[in-house]
Amino acid sequence: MLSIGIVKETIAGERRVAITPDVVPRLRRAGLRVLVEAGAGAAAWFPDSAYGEAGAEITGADELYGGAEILACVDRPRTDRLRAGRFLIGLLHPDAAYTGELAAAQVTAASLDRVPRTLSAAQAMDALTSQENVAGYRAAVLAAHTYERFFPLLVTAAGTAPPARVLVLGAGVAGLSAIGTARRLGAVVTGYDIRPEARAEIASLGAAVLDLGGEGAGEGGYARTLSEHEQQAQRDELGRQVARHDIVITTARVPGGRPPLLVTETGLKDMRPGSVVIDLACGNVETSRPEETLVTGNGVTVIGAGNLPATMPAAASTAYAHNVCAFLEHVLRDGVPALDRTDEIQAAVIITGGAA
Amino acid sequence: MLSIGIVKETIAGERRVAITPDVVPRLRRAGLRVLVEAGAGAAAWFPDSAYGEAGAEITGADELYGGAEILACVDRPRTDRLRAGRFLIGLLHPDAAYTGELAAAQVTAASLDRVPRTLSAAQAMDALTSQENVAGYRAAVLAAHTYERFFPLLVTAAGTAPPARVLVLGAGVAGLSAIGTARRLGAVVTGYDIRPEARAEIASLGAAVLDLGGEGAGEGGYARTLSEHEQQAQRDELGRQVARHDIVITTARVPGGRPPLLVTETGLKDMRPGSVVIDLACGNVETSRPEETLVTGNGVTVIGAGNLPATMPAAASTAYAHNVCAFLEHVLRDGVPALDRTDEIQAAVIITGGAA
Amino acid sequence: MSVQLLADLSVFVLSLLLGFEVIGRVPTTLHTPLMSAANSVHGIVLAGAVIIALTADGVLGYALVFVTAAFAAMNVVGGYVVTDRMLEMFQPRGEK
Amino acid sequence: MSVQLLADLSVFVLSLLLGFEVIGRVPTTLHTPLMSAANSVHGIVLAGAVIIALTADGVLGYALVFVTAAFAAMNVVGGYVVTDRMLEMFQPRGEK
Amino acid sequence: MSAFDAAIRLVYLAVASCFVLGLHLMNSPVTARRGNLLSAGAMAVAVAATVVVLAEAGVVRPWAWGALAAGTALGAGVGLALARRVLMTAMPQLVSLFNAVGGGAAALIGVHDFTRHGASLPVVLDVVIGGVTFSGSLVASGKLQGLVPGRPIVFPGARVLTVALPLAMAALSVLLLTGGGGGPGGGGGVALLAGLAAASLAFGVTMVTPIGGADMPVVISLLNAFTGTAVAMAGFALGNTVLITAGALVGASGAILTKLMADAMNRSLGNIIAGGFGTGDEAAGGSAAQGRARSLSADDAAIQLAYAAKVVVVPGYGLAAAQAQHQLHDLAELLERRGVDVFYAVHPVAGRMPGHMNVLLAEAGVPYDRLADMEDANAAMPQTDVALVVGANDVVNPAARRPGSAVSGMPIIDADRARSVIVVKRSMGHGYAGIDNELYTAPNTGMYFADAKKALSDITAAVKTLVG
Amino acid sequence: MSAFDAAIRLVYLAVASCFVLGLHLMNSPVTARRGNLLSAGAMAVAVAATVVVLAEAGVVRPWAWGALAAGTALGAGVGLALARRVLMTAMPQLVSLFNAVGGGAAALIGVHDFTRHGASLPVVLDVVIGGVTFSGSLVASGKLQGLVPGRPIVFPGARVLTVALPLAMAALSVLLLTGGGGGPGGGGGVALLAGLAAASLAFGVTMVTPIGGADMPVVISLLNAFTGTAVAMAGFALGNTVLITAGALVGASGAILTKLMADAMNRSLGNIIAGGFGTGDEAAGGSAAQGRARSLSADDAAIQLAYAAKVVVVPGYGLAAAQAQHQLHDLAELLERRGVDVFYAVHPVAGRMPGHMNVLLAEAGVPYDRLADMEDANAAMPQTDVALVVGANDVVNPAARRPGSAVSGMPIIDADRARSVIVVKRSMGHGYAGIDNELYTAPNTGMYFADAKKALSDITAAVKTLVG
Ligand SMILES: NC(=O)c1ccc[n+]([C@@H]2O[C@H](COP(=O)([O-])OP(=O)(O)OC[C@H]3O[C@@H](n4cnc5c(N)ncnc54)[C@H](OP(=O)(O)O)[C@@H]3O)[C@@H](O)[C@H]2O)c1
Ligand SMILES: NC(=O)c1ccc[n+]([C@@H]2O[C@H](COP(=O)([O-])OP(=O)(O)OC[C@H]3O[C@@H](n4cnc5c(N)ncnc54)[C@H](OP(=O)(O)O)[C@@H]3O)[C@@H](O)[C@H]2O)c1
Ligand SMILES: NC(=O)c1ccc[n+]([C@@H]2O[C@H](COP(=O)([O-])OP(=O)(O)OC[C@H]3O[C@@H](n4cnc5c(N)ncnc54)[C@H](O)[C@@H]3O)[C@@H](O)[C@H]2O)c1
Ligand SMILES: NC(=O)c1ccc[n+]([C@@H]2O[C@H](COP(=O)([O-])OP(=O)(O)OC[C@H]3O[C@@H](n4cnc5c(N)ncnc54)[C@H](O)[C@@H]3O)[C@@H](O)[C@H]2O)c1
Repeated sequence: MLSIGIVKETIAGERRVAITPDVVPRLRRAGLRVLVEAGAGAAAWFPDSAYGEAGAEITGADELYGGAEILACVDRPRTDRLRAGRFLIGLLHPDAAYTGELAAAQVTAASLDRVPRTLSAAQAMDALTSQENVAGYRAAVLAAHTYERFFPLLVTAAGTAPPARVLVLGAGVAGLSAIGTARRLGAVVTGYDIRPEARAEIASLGAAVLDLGGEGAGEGGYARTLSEHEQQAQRDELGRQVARHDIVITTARVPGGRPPLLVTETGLKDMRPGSVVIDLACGNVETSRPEETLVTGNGVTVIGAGNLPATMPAAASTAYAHNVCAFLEHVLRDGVPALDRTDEIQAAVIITGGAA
Repeated sequence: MLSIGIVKETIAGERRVAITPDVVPRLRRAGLRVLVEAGAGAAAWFPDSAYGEAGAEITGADELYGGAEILACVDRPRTDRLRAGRFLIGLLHPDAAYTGELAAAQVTAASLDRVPRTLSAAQAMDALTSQENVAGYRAAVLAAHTYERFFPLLVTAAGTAPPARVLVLGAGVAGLSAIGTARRLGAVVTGYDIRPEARAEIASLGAAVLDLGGEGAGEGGYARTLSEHEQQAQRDELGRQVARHDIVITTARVPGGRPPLLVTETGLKDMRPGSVVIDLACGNVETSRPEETLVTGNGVTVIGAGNLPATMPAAASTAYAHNVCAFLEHVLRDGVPALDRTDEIQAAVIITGGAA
Repeated sequence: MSVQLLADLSVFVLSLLLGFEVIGRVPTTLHTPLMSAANSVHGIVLAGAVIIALTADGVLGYALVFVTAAFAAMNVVGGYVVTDRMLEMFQPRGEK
Repeated sequence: MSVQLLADLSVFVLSLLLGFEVIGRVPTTLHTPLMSAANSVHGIVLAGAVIIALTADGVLGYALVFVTAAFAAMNVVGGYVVTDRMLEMFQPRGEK
Repeated sequence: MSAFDAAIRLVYLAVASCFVLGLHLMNSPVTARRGNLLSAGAMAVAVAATVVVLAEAGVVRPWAWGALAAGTALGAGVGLALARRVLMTAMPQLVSLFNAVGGGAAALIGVHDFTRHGASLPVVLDVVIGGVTFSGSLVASGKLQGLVPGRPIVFPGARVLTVALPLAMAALSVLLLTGGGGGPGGGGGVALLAGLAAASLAFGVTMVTPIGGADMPVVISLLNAFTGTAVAMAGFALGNTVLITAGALVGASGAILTKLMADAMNRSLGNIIAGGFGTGDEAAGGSAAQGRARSLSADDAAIQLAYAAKVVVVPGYGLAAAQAQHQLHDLAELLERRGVDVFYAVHPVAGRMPGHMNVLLAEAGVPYDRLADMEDANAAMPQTDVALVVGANDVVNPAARRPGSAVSGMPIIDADRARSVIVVKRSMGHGYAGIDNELYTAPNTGMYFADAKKALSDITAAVKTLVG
Repeated sequence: MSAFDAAIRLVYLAVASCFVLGLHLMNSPVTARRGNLLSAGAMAVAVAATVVVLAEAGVVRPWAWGALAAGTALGAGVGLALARRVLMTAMPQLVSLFNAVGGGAAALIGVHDFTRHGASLPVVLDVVIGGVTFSGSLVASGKLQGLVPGRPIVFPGARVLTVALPLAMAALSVLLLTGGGGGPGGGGGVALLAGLAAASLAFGVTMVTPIGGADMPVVISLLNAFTGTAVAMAGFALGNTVLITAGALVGASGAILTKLMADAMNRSLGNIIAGGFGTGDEAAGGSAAQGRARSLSADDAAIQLAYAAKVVVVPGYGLAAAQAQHQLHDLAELLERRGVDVFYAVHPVAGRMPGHMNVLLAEAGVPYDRLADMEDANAAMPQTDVALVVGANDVVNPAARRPGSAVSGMPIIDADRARSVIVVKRSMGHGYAGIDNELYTAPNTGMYFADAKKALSDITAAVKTLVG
């Protein structure tokens, strides 16, 4: 019987865990022994006791890396701890260098951020979607918390509080989720995206659609990088729009490329004191620094929020654990990974190795 | 022409300001010169420039205390700075000692927390209501931010996220506001109060009503203090209920008395790791300490939130400024306070002095 | 019972049934106009007034015709006009 | 034109009007049952079959009566029964 | 039967059909006017055809022609003048007056026929019903006009009369039909008939006098059905099918209409008539106050709203208590789709917590630009056709404008200044401040007593079916 | 007229009234059955009364009695047996068969009357209409039963016949009426009548054969109205008022019903009949695929939902696109108030973002305990009376169960396993995955093509008015 090891994350600020207690029984039904590094879930409010009750075994890091044939993690684990022949599953965001390291370590690695987005059968393993959904919700809640006024319109005896005007740039999974959540709280929400189908999707959440003309549909359901000229025009117009809003949440990404710059420093200048800008893509806003909160001279709070799922670890971990589990169920045959390069999902996800 | 001085708050953590730029023109129309202590609104995102544009004059503290016949503040100002004959308006929460001090200083003081709650004509001046409304909203947002899971139910390809179960104890202004906001975010909300009419009011927000039997309607629309025996029974039953919820927000107060103890330490023990308890009344939860956030051994975050309006200063100040303004409009005749002990509102609000 | 009477009776019964059926789910606001319209229809009694003129003689007879005709005509003319006035308020609004 | 014919004509016209009025806003699902019910009503032709028996003689006459009666009876009996069966599905449910 | 006679009969048949069609078209506000015109046209044809019959007969005396022409001209002139001049509010009594003369005419035809052919069942019924209608309708009309006191009048001996008169009428009828007074025109018969007519007239008075003004519309409708029947009897007497058809049509449709009207007022016809012979007005509605308020049906509210150009919705705590926000939004959307300009006037303290209405309306998805604050709403109120007050009480209580009440000094939404007001709440019950609200008994206010959720969804359904 | 005759006529009048009342009661599902029983009872009385007339006359030959009794017994027996045994789905063709024999009987009465009194307008009309109905209804019945091919049949020379036959019928009728064939029973007359009957029968066939099976219900209803008219003509011939009344009643109500049915199918009657003489089935609906799908009206959907015990709502992206969540919740609440068990089956990837449906349904105020996840919903599906699919496509596409399609491998909500399915969407258009959905053309699926917001509010209104 193979073992799966749940790694305790090592990167600073990463509070998620790859497997949560609720999916442990599912893994055991799939024919695996479940080993959990002590304290792996603590930061996400899953104490070791909960894993124990679910049927997992708590171990130290050495036993884990030594004994488990399959390793589940969120962020990249240290390559030096990985032994040859291991099967690693994570959100590895692989670049050439890292892939090389893993190949050198003779590890079979599956990166769930590579799941084909438009394949219906792969939706349950789509960790990007599950994490971005958390990120979008979190961004809206964070904005409500940071913004020191009301989100909803309130007519009261002590005057009328106007609703917050929220602008969401980029209406992918995270953007839509932020739109939905901000609308729930009563804000007046406008969404913007360059993919034409995203416009209908924004409207389907009851939000207003900002249409600047131009379109940028790319491949595989993703957006394409705009030309420099297009980008400049977009920034100019967005600058005017940004000043009319109290909250700006940016989520625009293009695959492989740097996130497009959408909100410039001059754009921020015209915002009201007390406004809030959250840059989920960490790159859409000129002044934003990853994982830092700055307040501009005119009182605009700019939050660089590159890893929001990690700040809502309980929800994010639960969803991610389901993705990992669905992937394993897809790959395992009688408790053993049955690698198959012809399988569309595996071909996309498995970045090194291929013979277990 | 009399002057009104807007004091910069001195108490730590108090970020509100008594008058916001938007009501400055109203005060001027009422016949007052408006003086603002430099930086008075900065912490609430109202820069001095905004006051200046609205027609107020920015001054130093000395000129302000020296020159303004009327002083508007939020929390108690230092008594030593007040001169005889001044008319002070604030949320003074007066006790005998403080009233004595003010009387000694020969200040005419109006405390807006004394506005009769059930008098229709006084609603616009009811600062308790306006601030508690902010506090309730804020408590729900704070809970959503602190709780590291989803508030709403979400059925997704990565599993179903169950809705957060929120229990609000005490359904006065703050409690109802918290209920409404938490429901907006998609939580399953239960409300509890001992005043019988509060039950219908909870239901009118679409929330479930927790009925433990017993009732405790007091005078003036407030609740009464329960007997020790009643309190014990309430605590026992609430203990059981608390364990079934993920978020508990407590707002129960009785006039003049200590806030009733509703959630005991043992009650917290049975809550899930990651649960959040917010004690608005600062006294409803056994372990809560004012303005402190503690995490219990079993992973429950307990927030003592005695002054939530101060953490949402822009909204709270705006509402409070309207209250102050409405009160002044009620009291001023041709720009001069016309004190009148037979006026129901003045009789309740004015705690010292009475001849301007 | 004469054939004529039986035929008349049939007509009467069928007309009654028609009267019952013809009133459907009338909005309350139309109750008064509808009552007024029905009121106009029984102004057909004017035809009756005409018929009795056929056999009228003597001052009393003429007087009877006069009064009957006056009554009936008032019923008919007034009835239709007043109904029409009531219905004016249901004219579709311009902008619709 | 005979008095009888005119009377019959009046009855005919009034019945036509009644037929128009009696069908209100019928739900589509009742269209077929209603059609079937109307179908049964013209089974009254059985009464006609009975009447021609009054004057029937000769084999041909009897045959005519036989066929007419058979046709008409089939229309009546089958029509009502099948309508009733269609309407069974609108029985109020027990728990309601 | 001659071809001429046949042709006339066919014309009559066509006329009768047009009457049916005309009434049919009156079922919907959209076609009602056309229906009335059709009916009027058919009426003209019928009268014209009858005049042709008269002319064709060639036996009519000039004096008869004269009497006919003069009477018709006079009646038409008076009818026209009255109908043209009458105020909207006085229409019901005018209809009642027209009904009275219609009944009178029918009775007179009976009298005429009696002088020719003696008593017959139709003649007797004609005189009795026509007589009752004539006097009863006059009294009803007078009550509404204020000539006769509107409140139920119970005069001494009324009870005796209500029993004695019908007995007398029955006895006289039997005597007449059994030939008790000799042949046609026989003196005894005339006396009997005169007695019968007198008794009928008296009965009409005793029947209507004790009924309160609020129930008058139902009574008028009933008397209208009576007239129809009297006309049908006149038709039997004269052997004229168009009179029979039209009369029966009115008799039956009038009866249905009477029932509908009584239903709409939540009264039973029996109650009204029987009540007339004893109790008075109070029976209408529950408490005295509720009685004073004008009660609306869903259909009324629907038509008022659907034909308005501008509607202001004033929500209050009752909307929250009923959790009817979704139903309200639905109704507003439907009205907007019909081109009505709908907005919501949110009072700062409506409900039980600050922003209570905002929370509700946002939940229902009401766009923020449909919300108006109190000042704007009040400024627009005089141009507002309907203020729809849903579960609000204190915040629309005009008593706030005067000192001395619990809500004095509170600014209110001036719903009472809209052209008309529809209030949806369950009863005349009080709000938070615990005081009466004179808005509810104002003349331009209609009350729809029901839980707000049910009420609003019923009104929506009514708008859909009535004005589609 | 003798008292006996008068009594019989009065009975007939009462019977006719009962027929009217019976049809009236058929307007609502709640009273329909009672209406049918009343009608049947009246029918029995009418037939019995006629038999009494026969017996009273005393001149009926024993053979005639025998033929009558035997025929009636045979017809009743066959009718009863067929009606009892027929499957629900085969009812329309049975009704058509009954209609055929009814028309045949009417025509035969015409023939009989011809042998007695010669040709008259009613007799000629009776034979013509009855003949057309007889053969036409038989063909219609055969088409539905599958005995005659259901698709439109256009045989050579059809066009010639459709012009020639009516001309021939007209010519023969004129000849008959102008006495062209000698007196009653005259040989020439008989031949003419036989020719007329033959032409009518042939015309019935040519009229119905070219019409496609989908339009048959409308055609049957039309032929039903024809039979009514034929019976009324028989009534004129026999001088029997109950035949006239009942026949005219069916003629008129059948005509209205035919119009309603055609309207409900979005066809015009003219199109169907004219189309019958040329084009075929395709005209029904837009695209070919849409044609294959069964299209529903709001009323159908309303009745299916209102009489269901358990309804599962399957929302999809179309619900969001139409922002119809409030309307959906409204409908569900209304059904629940009627005692229907309604829940929502939320597919994990319905919509365009995780939890999209949750956001929508929460906005509309759907309580969480009404939501079922996919597994629970699928487990309950076989016991579900109606699956109401609102703007969902891929998530209910049964193609996902087979490999090889774009959605293969995705778990789906098994809406197709519910007893019946109502799908609300605007067209047969594709969803996100861009593939056809066989659920839409399944036999137990009805499609309601409209924007979800409009569709749902129309269904709600229909539920209220129909079964309110
Ligand atoms: N907003 C705040 O912060 C706040 C806080 C506390 C108190 N208040 C006070 O509350 C009052 C608010 O005024 P308001 O006009 O909104 O409410 P209100 O004056 O309290 O009146 C509400 C009305 O709603 C009706 N109602 C209750 N349930 C209903 C149902 N299910 N369906 C239909 N109608 C229903 C009741 O009449 P029936 O019983 O006849 O149906 C009642 O008269 C003011 O006096 C205000 O001062 C406000
Ligand atoms: N949930 C997610 O996270 C996510 C994200 C991205 C993609 N997806 C994919 O999206 C699909 C979701 O499936 P689904 O069944 O919810 O939607 P769907 O398959 O996209 O089908 C939606 C249907 O709604 C109809 N529609 C559109 N507008 C309408 C309106 N106004 N009124 C009525 N109907 C309307 C359309 O048909 P008509 O045009 O005929 O009206 C369409 O066929 C899946 O394939 C899923 O993989 C999901
Ligand atoms: N089949 C499924 O179930 C499923 C599930 C999730 C996502 N998807 C699809 O995957 C695709 C990618 O989604 P994602 O959220 O990961 O995208 P992403 O994170 O790559 O980008 C976020 C959004 O930013 C937008 N964007 C890029 N450049 C922009 C610019 N210059 N200005 C404005 N907006 C810009 C993109 O269009 C995208 O909508 C989408 O098509 C989505 O529908 C499919
Ligand atoms: N007229 C107005 O417009 C207006 C406006 C605002 C408030 N009010 C009224 O003022 C009154 C006080 O409101 P508040 O919010 O200031 O109250 P508060 O702050 O004094 O108390 C908060 C809530 O705690 C409840 N409570 C007290 N002891 C409790 C216990 N042991 N267990 C559970 N709950 C307990 C109280 O009933 C109250 O609802 C209410 O009646 C309110 O309706 C009126």
